[in-house]
Amino acid sequence: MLKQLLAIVLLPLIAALVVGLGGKLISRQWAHRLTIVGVATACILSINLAFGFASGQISVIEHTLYSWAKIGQLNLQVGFLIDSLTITMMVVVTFVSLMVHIYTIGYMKEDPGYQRFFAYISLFTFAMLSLVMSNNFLQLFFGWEAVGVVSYLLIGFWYKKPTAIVANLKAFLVNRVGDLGFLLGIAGVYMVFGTLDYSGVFQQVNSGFNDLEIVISDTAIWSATTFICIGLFIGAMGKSAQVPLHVWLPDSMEGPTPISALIHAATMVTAGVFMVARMSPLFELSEVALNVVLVIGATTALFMGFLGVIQNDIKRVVAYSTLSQLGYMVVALGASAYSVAVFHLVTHAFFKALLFLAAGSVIIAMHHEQDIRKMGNLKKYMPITYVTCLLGSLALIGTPFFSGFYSKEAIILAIENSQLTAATYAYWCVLLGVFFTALYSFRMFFLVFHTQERMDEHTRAHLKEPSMVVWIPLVLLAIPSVSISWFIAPQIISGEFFNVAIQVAKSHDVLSSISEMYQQPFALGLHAFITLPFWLAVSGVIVAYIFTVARPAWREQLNLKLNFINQVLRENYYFDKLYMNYFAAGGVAVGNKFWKWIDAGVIDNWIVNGSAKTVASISGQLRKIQSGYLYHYVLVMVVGLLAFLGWIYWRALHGTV
Amino acid sequence: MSFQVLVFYSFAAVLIFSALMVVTSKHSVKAALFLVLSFAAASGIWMLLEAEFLAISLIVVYVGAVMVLLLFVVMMLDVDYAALRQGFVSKLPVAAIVACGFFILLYSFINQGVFSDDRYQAPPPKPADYSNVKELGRVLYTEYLIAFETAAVILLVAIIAAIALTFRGRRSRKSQNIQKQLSANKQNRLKVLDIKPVIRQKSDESRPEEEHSKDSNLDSAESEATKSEKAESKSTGSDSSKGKPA
Amino acid sequence: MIEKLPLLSLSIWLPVLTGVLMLFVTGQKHKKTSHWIALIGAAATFAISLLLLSEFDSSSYYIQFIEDKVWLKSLDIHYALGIDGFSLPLIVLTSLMTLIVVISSWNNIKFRATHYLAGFLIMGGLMNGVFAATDSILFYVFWEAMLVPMFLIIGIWGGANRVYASLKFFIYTFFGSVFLLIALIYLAKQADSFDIFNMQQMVIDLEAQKLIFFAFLIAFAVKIPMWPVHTWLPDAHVQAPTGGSVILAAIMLKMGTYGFIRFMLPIVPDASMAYAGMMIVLSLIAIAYIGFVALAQEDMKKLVAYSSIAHMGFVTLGLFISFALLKQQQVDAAVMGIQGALVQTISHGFISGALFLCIGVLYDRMHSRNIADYGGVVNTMPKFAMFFMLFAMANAGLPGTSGFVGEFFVIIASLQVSFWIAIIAGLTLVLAAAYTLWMYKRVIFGDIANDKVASLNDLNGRELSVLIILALLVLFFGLYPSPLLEIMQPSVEHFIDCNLVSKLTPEGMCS
Amino acid sequence: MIELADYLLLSAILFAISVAGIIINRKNVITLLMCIELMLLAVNTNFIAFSHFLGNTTGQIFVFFILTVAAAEAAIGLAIIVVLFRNRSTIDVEQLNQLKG
Repeated sequence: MLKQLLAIVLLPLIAALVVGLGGKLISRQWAHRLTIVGVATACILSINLAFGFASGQISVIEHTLYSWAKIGQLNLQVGFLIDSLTITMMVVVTFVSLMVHIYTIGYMKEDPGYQRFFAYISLFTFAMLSLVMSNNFLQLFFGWEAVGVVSYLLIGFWYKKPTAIVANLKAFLVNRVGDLGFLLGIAGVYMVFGTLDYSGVFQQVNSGFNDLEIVISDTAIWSATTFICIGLFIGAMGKSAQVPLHVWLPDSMEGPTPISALIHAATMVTAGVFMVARMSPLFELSEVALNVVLVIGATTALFMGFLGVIQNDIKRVVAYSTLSQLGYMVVALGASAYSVAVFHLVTHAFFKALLFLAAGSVIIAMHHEQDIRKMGNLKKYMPITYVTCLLGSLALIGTPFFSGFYSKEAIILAIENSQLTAATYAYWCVLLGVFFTALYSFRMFFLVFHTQERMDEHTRAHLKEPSMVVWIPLVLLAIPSVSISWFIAPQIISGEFFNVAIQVAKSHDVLSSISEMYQQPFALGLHAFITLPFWLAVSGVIVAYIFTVARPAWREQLNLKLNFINQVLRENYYFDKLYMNYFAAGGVAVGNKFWKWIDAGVIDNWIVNGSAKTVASISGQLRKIQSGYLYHYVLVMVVGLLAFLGWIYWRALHGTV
Repeated sequence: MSFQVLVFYSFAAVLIFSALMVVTSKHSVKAALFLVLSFAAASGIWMLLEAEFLAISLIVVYVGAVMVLLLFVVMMLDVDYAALRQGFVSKLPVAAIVACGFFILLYSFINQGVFSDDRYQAPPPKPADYSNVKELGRVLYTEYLIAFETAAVILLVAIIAAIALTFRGRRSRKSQNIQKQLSANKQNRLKVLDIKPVIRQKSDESRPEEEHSKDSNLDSAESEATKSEKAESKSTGSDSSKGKPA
Repeated sequence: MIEKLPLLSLSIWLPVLTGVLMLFVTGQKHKKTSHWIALIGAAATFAISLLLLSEFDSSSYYIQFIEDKVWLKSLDIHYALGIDGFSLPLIVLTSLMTLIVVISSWNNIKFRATHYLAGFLIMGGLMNGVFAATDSILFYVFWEAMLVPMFLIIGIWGGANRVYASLKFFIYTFFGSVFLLIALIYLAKQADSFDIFNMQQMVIDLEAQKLIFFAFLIAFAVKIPMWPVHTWLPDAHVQAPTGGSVILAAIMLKMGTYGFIRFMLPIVPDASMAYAGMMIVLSLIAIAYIGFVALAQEDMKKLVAYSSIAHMGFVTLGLFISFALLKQQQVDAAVMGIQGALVQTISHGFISGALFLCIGVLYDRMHSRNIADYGGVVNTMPKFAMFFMLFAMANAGLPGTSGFVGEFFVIIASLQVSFWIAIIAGLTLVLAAAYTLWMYKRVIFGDIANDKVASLNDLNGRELSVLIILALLVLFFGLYPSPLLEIMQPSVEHFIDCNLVSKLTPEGMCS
Repeated sequence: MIELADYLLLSAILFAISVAGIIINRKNVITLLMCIELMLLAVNTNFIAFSHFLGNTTGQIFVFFILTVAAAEAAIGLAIIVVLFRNRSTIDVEQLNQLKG
């Protein structure tokens, strides 16, 4: 078993190292052969393991590899914890990664950095696997940062593109802000539980422990568990791009499309969701933290959905859709429906990867043109992409019987049942979000595949379905996008599948009432036709249809009417401006002032060189005494002698000698 | 008033007078001669104090050697001594004040009675066969032997130093005169000749030729000048024929 | 056989003598010879340090490899050497970095290369002496002597403003050392011995402790350097030649830490406890304030120099946070703080050394340290870009690199004391990433900025080998810091049990 | 009889005169040298007077050495003056201020 696990983790790493360090020794063919073999093996082994879990043969595997460091009682180890949650992630990660590997062969065909790209995505797979398979916080943090680094490298893959290298820096830094919270959360875990192993922590959670108090200020004294949860969640906000740390995700679209699918849709950005689900025992302890999670998630879900409506870059539409869907997952976490969050994570991974890859396919066909205003009527040229993209979009908006429907419905139902303070707000957000999801998805869909052709002649002449390596992953992803829920929904919602990995407090149990419904997925699908979310989605599609296909002119008019809102949305609620102009530029300016005024000005100029200058000026004055004239010296000497004698005499007179 | 008192006061008077003359006389030769006088008077007083050997050596060493040397120097140097007396009058008050200050201070010390007669009785006169030289020699060659030898070495050093300082070497010696080298400047190395152009009446044919010749003149002068400068600065080694203006 | 050799003396005097020998082998004709002598000398020293490492008994806190000869009988000053878990890693680090510097400056120095290398060998030996000396005067002699080669290296082979920088470096550090000497003499009079370990086991009243504390502080804080006595470092780094910067950052700064651990904390623990708050605040200023300052730098070396100051802030924070933790009876966390500080010390040696080497690689080719002169270097130097990325990430404290370990421990330990200390220390996560990666972006990424960049050559074999060694070390200690921690663990525990106890009364002291 | 104080007074007068001489003859190096000789003379007189009244020859020994050193000093001083004059064509102290700080 250990060998299997090691193989899953290390094969992608080895492939990445060989391809990455091999340089020109590894040909293009061997680059993708090696990495694909590595990832495919990992994928097959993961699926094999997953069957073990599904059949109930295996429940938990915990294995320690080596001791990273040992300080006093604290033993920091590197090891694996494999349970149903982990294996779900492993399957998703390796499967999507495999698809992306295959797809990349076609997408990056002409890129000079072909080998490097394969090395990176293989390395990413390793990092992501080590994140999800970790059995302790330290390794989790390692994976957490490692995926961040690979993401950084991949966003800046085209390093000659100025926007790309700004975007990757931004992504890394914003993630680092989240990681700061994450690290403090880990420090809190150590403080309260004295260990960083999951098992040790959860054991204490179950058997009782001393909650400490953390003094933020005189008036704000937090319970340590709340502190830990919020700290960890800030980390999740960074990685899963929740408001207000979401700004990096849209910009990350500067990277090649395959990694947008792999990292910025299916896997890395869901690490936050995974992590919170993993920490469910801790989060259950803190109602405050859950409320925070709920509010952040709901806000992200709705407001990022708004932004999706006005984007014109095909990838950005999908990116904002991802943000919004991540918001949905986080809402589910906040409502203590962790398994639902993971459920949505899984379905989302498939259909969003599908959408991204479809978008990539369109981009290849359009010769790297990403503006949807310059597309139109592509269904004529690219039937496979058209169909798969339609399936993905339908899954995304929650059309009954599609995989996305079951997960999204579960989220809405869960939040409806939630008793938390912020639940009402969250409920309305996610409900409205459904409408906007449908609106932006189909706005893009119609603009790209329907309506009249707006591309130039040259592009039109070359429009065709890309090669097989590109569309096979689309098809392979379309299958789970449609159907995965039919197989896994009942087990997940009933809590059977995750019963070991996820713990929910009795009072927060929002799923038991709906698990009944989920036992018959087909009936649930039929039932959906009379529910509000369905009709909201339908109205979204209709509105999209009116504004894009039926009456395109209305769009212009509406834009004019809602100029202000439009402006705010185009500026991403001014987040970017705030961060760039105040935090980034402000930081540099503050640094500059510190340097010029305090370091160079006060310390160096006044104190250091100042003392030297003072000595120099004093001696400059003193040296004027040194006239060089003999008789001056003589006079001084004589007068001095006189004074000295006088002093002795005076002392003698006063009898002190 | 015994004979000794008379001798003392007369010698003292001479001493003070000659000392004053040393200080105030206009000419250094005069001052030196009065210095000789004051040494002689002092030697008399030392005799009174029964320091015969020192009194004699004062005469021999100072009057005989040092003062002669001094006179030599004073006379050898062609100095305008009058010019050196500038500020004589203006400094007089300062000098008087300082001198009076010293005197008053020392006087009040001495007049404390510490050195009065009842404390320091004058010793009885030494017998006639007493030899001050023997006495001194005994101490000098036993207790102060090392100091004495050192003094001898100091004198030797002084002799050598004086010679070394003043000796200019043989005339025929070719030595490097560093000071001359350092004080050399551009002007005395390089003479820029201001060659005036020959101005003739304007004539169209001759003009260009004229200009040309002028230019070449200047050019050659300049290039020669730089050449010579280079040659000079390269120091003596380089052959001089190149450097000289043709 | 090996046990009988005076290994410590060898590790000190072998490089010194080699260096002195090289001073006689001069001239262009012998350039090759002298280079080889330097390489052999440095390699032999490194081998000796490895021998020390293998012979060292890491399960005990005792001073090992003791050598003790009377040096100045009338003053009872000994030539006494010995190492424990604190000094051993530093000696190995010193020997390694000296070797690396010798390799890396193989061809770069044109002017009196022999003397340059000799300077490094002599300095390496003297620095080993600093870490090995157990007699305080011997320590002081090495401490001061080592300034001289560095002063010369900066002053002779430095950049345009080298004289100013070398003087500033010398006067700054020398100013501090004078106070050290006074304190040592006072302590020696009290303890009636110049032996450091006797000084550590001595009752001193609080007033005296405070005075000694400040004397030590001035001496060691300048070396570390702590804010606000740090301004010599950027100047020295900017002007120093590559090798000088490497040694300066990798080893010389560590001597400040070592001084804290060897002298200040154990000898005057009560004063240290009393001023722990102040020291923590200074460390936090170093971390946050200097982080911002680094952000504004336009000169690569200056940027890395400032980042060194910020990273050394973690060392002092880790050391002094342990006092606050001991007050709260959290011994484990205190151990963690000190271990974090020590790991940071070692790892910063690798990382900053490597960064300066990287900048040196660029400087050799472009003769500029200005960030603005670069851009798109990755296009012409992809291998270099890879290594530079690794070290930049390590500098930003990426988990999996050694830069992370120390910071992680220190931040975790500091949260036990106060939320605010932890969050300000944690700011480095953002700031270090910001300044390092922003520099990386401007230098490495982008399209080729100018013709000079276009004509760059990628790393040659020599540079590659040096960077590979450092990269492996950075990764090794990031992925598996346990060996390093194990060497130091007994010493740290002994340190907390015996050295940090109150020295106001004789009770509680270990004999 | 002549007391010790008388001798001392005499040398005090001599000393004061020579001090005054140094101050007023501030430009002429040769006169300065002569004033110094006078000063030494005053001091020597003191020594000898004490030696006489205390009955101890040590004072005379001192004078002996002082004389030796003074002779050496005079020789070298004069040599310096000669060299000085040779180089600067003057012995005016006012122009000898090269050591001005």
